[in-house]
Amino acid sequence: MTREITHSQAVNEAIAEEMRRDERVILIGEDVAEAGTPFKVLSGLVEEFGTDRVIDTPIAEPGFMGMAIGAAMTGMRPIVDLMFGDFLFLVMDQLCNQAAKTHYMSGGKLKVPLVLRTNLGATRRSGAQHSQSLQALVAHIPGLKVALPSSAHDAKGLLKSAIRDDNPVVIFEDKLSYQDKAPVPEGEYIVPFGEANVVREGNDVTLVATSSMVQVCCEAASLLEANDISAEVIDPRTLVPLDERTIIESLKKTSRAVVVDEGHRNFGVTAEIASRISEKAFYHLDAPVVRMGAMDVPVPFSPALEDLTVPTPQAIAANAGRIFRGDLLHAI
Amino acid sequence: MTREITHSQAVNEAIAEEMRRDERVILIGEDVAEAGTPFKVLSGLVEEFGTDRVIDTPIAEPGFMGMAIGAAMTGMRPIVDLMFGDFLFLVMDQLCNQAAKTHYMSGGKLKVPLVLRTNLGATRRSGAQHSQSLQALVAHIPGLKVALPSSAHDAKGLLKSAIRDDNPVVIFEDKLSYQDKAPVPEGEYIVPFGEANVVREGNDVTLVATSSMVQVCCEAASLLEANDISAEVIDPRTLVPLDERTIIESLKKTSRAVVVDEGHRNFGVTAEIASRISEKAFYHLDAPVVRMGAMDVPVPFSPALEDLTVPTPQAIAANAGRIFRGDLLHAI
Amino acid sequence: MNSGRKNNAEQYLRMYRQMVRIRVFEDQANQLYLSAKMPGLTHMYSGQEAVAVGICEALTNEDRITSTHRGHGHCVAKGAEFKAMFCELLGKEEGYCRGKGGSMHIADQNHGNLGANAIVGGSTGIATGAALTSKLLGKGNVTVCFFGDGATAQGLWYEVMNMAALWKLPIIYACENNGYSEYTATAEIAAGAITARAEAFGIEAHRIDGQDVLKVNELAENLVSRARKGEGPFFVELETYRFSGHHVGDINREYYRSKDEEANWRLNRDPIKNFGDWLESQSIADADELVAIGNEVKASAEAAVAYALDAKFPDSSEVDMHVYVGVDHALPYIDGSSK
Amino acid sequence: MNSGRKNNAEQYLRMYRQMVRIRVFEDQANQLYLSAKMPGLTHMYSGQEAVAVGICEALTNEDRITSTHRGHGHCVAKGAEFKAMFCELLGKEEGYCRGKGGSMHIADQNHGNLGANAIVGGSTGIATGAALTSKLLGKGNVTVCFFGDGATAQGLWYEVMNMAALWKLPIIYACENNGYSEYTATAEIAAGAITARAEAFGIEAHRIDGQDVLKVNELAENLVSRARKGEGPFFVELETYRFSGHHVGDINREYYRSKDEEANWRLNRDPIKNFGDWLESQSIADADELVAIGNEVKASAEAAVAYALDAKFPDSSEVDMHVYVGVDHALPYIDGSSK
Ligand SMILES: Cc1ncc(C[n+]2csc(CCOP(=O)(O)OP(=O)(O)O)c2C)c(N)n1
Ligand SMILES: Cc1ncc(C[n+]2csc(CCOP(=O)(O)OP(=O)(O)O)c2C)c(N)n1
Ligand SMILES: [Mg+2]
Ligand SMILES: [Mg+2]
Repeated sequence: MTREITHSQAVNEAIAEEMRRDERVILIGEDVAEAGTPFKVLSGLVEEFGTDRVIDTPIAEPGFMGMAIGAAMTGMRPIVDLMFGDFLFLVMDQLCNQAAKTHYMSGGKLKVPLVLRTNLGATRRSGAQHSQSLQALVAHIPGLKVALPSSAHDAKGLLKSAIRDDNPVVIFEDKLSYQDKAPVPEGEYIVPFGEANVVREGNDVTLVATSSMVQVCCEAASLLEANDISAEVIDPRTLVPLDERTIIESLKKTSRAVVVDEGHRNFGVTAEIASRISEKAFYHLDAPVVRMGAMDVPVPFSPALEDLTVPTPQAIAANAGRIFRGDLLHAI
Repeated sequence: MTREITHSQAVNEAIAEEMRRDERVILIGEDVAEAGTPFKVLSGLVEEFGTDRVIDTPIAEPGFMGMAIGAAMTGMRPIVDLMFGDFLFLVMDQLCNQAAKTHYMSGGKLKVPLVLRTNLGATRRSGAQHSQSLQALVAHIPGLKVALPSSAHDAKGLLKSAIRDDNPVVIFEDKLSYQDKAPVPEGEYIVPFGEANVVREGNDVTLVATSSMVQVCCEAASLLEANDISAEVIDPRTLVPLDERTIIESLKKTSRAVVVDEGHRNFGVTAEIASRISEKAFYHLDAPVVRMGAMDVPVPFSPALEDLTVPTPQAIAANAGRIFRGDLLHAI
Repeated sequence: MNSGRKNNAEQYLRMYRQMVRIRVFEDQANQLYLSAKMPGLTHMYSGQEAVAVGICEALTNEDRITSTHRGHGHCVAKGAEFKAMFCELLGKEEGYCRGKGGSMHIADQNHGNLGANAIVGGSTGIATGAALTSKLLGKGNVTVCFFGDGATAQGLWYEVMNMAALWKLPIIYACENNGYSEYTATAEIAAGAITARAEAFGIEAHRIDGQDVLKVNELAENLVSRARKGEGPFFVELETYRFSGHHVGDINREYYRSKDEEANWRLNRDPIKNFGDWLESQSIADADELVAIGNEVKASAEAAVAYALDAKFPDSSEVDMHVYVGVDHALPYIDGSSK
Repeated sequence: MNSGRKNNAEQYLRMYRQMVRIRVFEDQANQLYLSAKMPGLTHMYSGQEAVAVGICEALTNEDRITSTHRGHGHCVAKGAEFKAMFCELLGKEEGYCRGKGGSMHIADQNHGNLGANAIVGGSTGIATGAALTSKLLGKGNVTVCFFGDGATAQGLWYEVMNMAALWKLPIIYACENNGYSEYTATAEIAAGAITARAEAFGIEAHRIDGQDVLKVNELAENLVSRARKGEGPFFVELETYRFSGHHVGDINREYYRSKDEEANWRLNRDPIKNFGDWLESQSIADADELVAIGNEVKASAEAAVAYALDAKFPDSSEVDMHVYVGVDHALPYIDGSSK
């Protein structure tokens, strides 16, 4: 049976279910207990699991990140709550020099089963240090897995996979959509890593979109449909591993792609996906792959400026339309 | 007049000249004074400029990075010495949340003229935490400029540009080549940012290479030449800004590219460059752009493994040869 | 904001007015939030006014401060104007940061405010670096680094305290202990005495009532003048309280602190009310004069709000300006098509 | 390595032997470097043996340690074998980490050594997290976090000390103050007393002679047993000295420390020589027996070196193994072509 719940509830359910299932799972972060985080995503968990397993920390991101690694190496399965994705910069050393490399450096003897839950997304008028989408940075580091759920369904299913994974996993939630409702099955399920979701089928152009941009691309697809252009929307769901195959298969059909991610465009996620498409679907492409990301500027506070920095359905549709028509012109 | 000096001497000269020229320039980092850093790159500077301007710090990378930002905001022009590029992870918050964004967040009123000098490169048998090439991470952050000198000449000229720049600049030196000698003019010169260097001209294939990979690509070009394939080697020299135009112009001539950087391949520097080529030179390309980077594994200690993780002239030549021939096959 | 003699009615009244200006500013900001006219959230300084004013009164324009996410108080106390502040909070072009910073990044370069910071504890390095500049240039200015009790958990502070102590930098670390970081009481997140953490590095540390503007100012004058002479660094823990929630949206907060506790602070330890009472008891001002100050400040705040609401947003062309010094527009620059 | 009674010749001789094993291991490692048979550099522990041995002797196999770039001593003291250690230093498949870690990342999971670390101060979080596990699982084991004087400058340590103190975690922070971090004397990089930094968080702190293995062991036994009962955390500063350079390549070092200073430590404060003398004076062993221990250890080290030199390198197919648990080869996995 399927009911509608919010992304926030989906995350909460995933954690509660996994904590019931496996008592080694613990939660650690700032204001995760009574306050249930500023986004109220974790409300109720401390009441069920107690302060031994839902652990409020001081404001010391590197510290509790490091501790989670040590706890993970010795038998626990910590879920680290990082209040804003922008604070990733504070934990990079522990995450990338320690957690990501421990299994390899120990020749496979030590492991670090932990989940770093954080978020992404601008347009909340939160300024340059609370609005970044930093998934490209962690995706670059071997040893980390990276998941980007775009719906309540995937928020739950990917998080459950992450918690059961024996490796360090970074999962980015879209903070703008915590309150959005969507259908989520009642029963137990997981979403495996490395399986892209074809969110919408189409024939003329492929829109590859992550996280917050999936919904935006679906809206772009509707705009395109009104113009008789049929867009396929693909959500890779995990960046590491990346389900390249599903993307390339789509390209064989559509021959055109727009890749959209809310991180900065320059040296960002779209570069990886676009260059894989350009390489692996080279002989199928009828137009250059278009990349769209957050504008390459620190996120401005002013609403008049901030809204300009994030891809919109209109802009995506315009780019898709352009390469579609451009191709026609070229083919004639 | 041109003489031969080492990369190390070139860096030392650049700093000494700029410190003489502008007394606001200071050096700050671990063991930069009497010891002149473990790589001995800074030997002699404290003797000339004194401990007020060549400042030995405790082992506190985030701390002295933050202090350099504050000093830069208030009138100094600090050069921060980060002993290993791998320690970038420790200073990411100060570098990316503070230094990179201050000018923008203040609406142009504050500025942070600082240089972060660090290094890259594996195969020194230094293990996974002393061998990374992390330029992709900082190139992703708007507000930072990123330079990657590949020769003693550029090590000096780019560093001088960096010191005179009013923005935060991260400059990566290739630690493997500190002792290599190369011609460097006696007189004053700078190498401006955003101007790629066509290291070697050729017609059949373009090798775009950064830092440590420039020399490796030149060797690949020689191997190719022996097989009657004429390779052009282009060194962008700065990632931000990126001299896209020179690269695209080359592609218009050669129609084929291999992009090589010593950072990890996945979500790395080569993705950005390859996807720009694939987009902007789309109608000129005769083969998919090939990307080569450090293997997507933590850098192993064992020489038997470590050497497998870095692109070699042979592997680059093989890839170039493959797309060259592949293209011929395709064209027939 | 000069450091003239203290026993001086003019200075007392200026301090009183500055505290009132902060309180009134925050009330207006809260109204803007409640009426959905302000983008985003903001963290109010009300209740802590004696800290910012008592300290900044001891500083000159050439002295510098760094501020926090709860930064309006520091900004006002260091000399900022209402209009440019409200414009910033509303994202307008005439804001201190052209609307690009917002409440959490407000800075006021001309008065030595190096900026608020949205990374808790993130400015301790910047402040210490500013003090390094002062030492190197030898001009005798001092930097005050404001931060909350919660920020004492961040490792960066210990790193820079060590260097400040080693190099005797002219900096004062001012920890506003308002009893909470977000929704958590300080006792739950801070082991030991906070002053001991500074003392461990050989830094002279003080703990005082942050609600008494005269005591705060007296200590500040003393430490600032000693820091100018190279006797720093110093640490001060100021016991204070935020009258409102963590941010304007934090309304139901009984789960982490009681209404009684709040009422008690508001009633008995309001720094403005208490200082006003003292001014009256010393016959420095009478009740009417104080009311007049309040009204006048309120009128000017309302005018500034009205102005800011009408002011224009930055032009869309600004979006990629000010990313790099010396580069008009970042986007073409990054792509290498302009220099 | 069990914590049996101390007044016990057997234990004394075991401690003596363990110290000798460390010294001999390092001499061999140095030889391998000098004869260009070892890849890279290594940091020798010689001179500090009493610290690792005195402390690890108080621990069981279930207790854990974290180690540093100067980690061979901790590794040997916690129970590691020569063969697998030399294999690791030489990058061989039979090394503790299959040659993938090397000297700076040597770990020995079976004896509770969670690994050396090449980020100075980088393991303080890991160690404290291991102690959190102990507390949550209630099994009474203890973690010792080894680090140098230089590492006290890293902010991370303060963050985790705060949490260890708040939550009463069973951890002992063991700071080996050998007077230098790289080429800089501790006094130049550490303001105040290091013990005060732990005390600031309410952590009981000790400072002792790190060259006296019995004193070190006595204190360790005491603190470990108290930590098991939930009386931790604790901090110990151990005054010690590295007899050699910062790493094997640091030969000319008179610019940062004098030959006299080195000679004085070697002559008067060699922990092995002094403990040997004491063993003789107490008639626990005579000179011949001690020499025999030395010879025996040396022979076994030489055999291990010979073995390691002959051992095979990991197969090239290993290069992308062990990146992810449960994934045979990382490269196809990352590209999505395998799961
Ligand atoms: C590095 C970082 N972690 C967490 C936060 C979220 N946050 C914002 S304010 C705050 C509490 C700060 O407490 P304190 O320093 O006491 O200042 P106060 O709010 O009481 O003025 C937290 C946790 C942040 N902005 N930065
Ligand atoms: C974060 C970091 N910064 C700098 C270094 C370079 N480095 C390696 S060892 C060392 C000195 C460490 O001193 P200490 O902690 O006293 O240990 P010791 O070498 O004396 O045993 C430094 C600076 C490093 N490995 N990691
Ligand atoms: Mg507080
Ligand atoms: Mg030391």
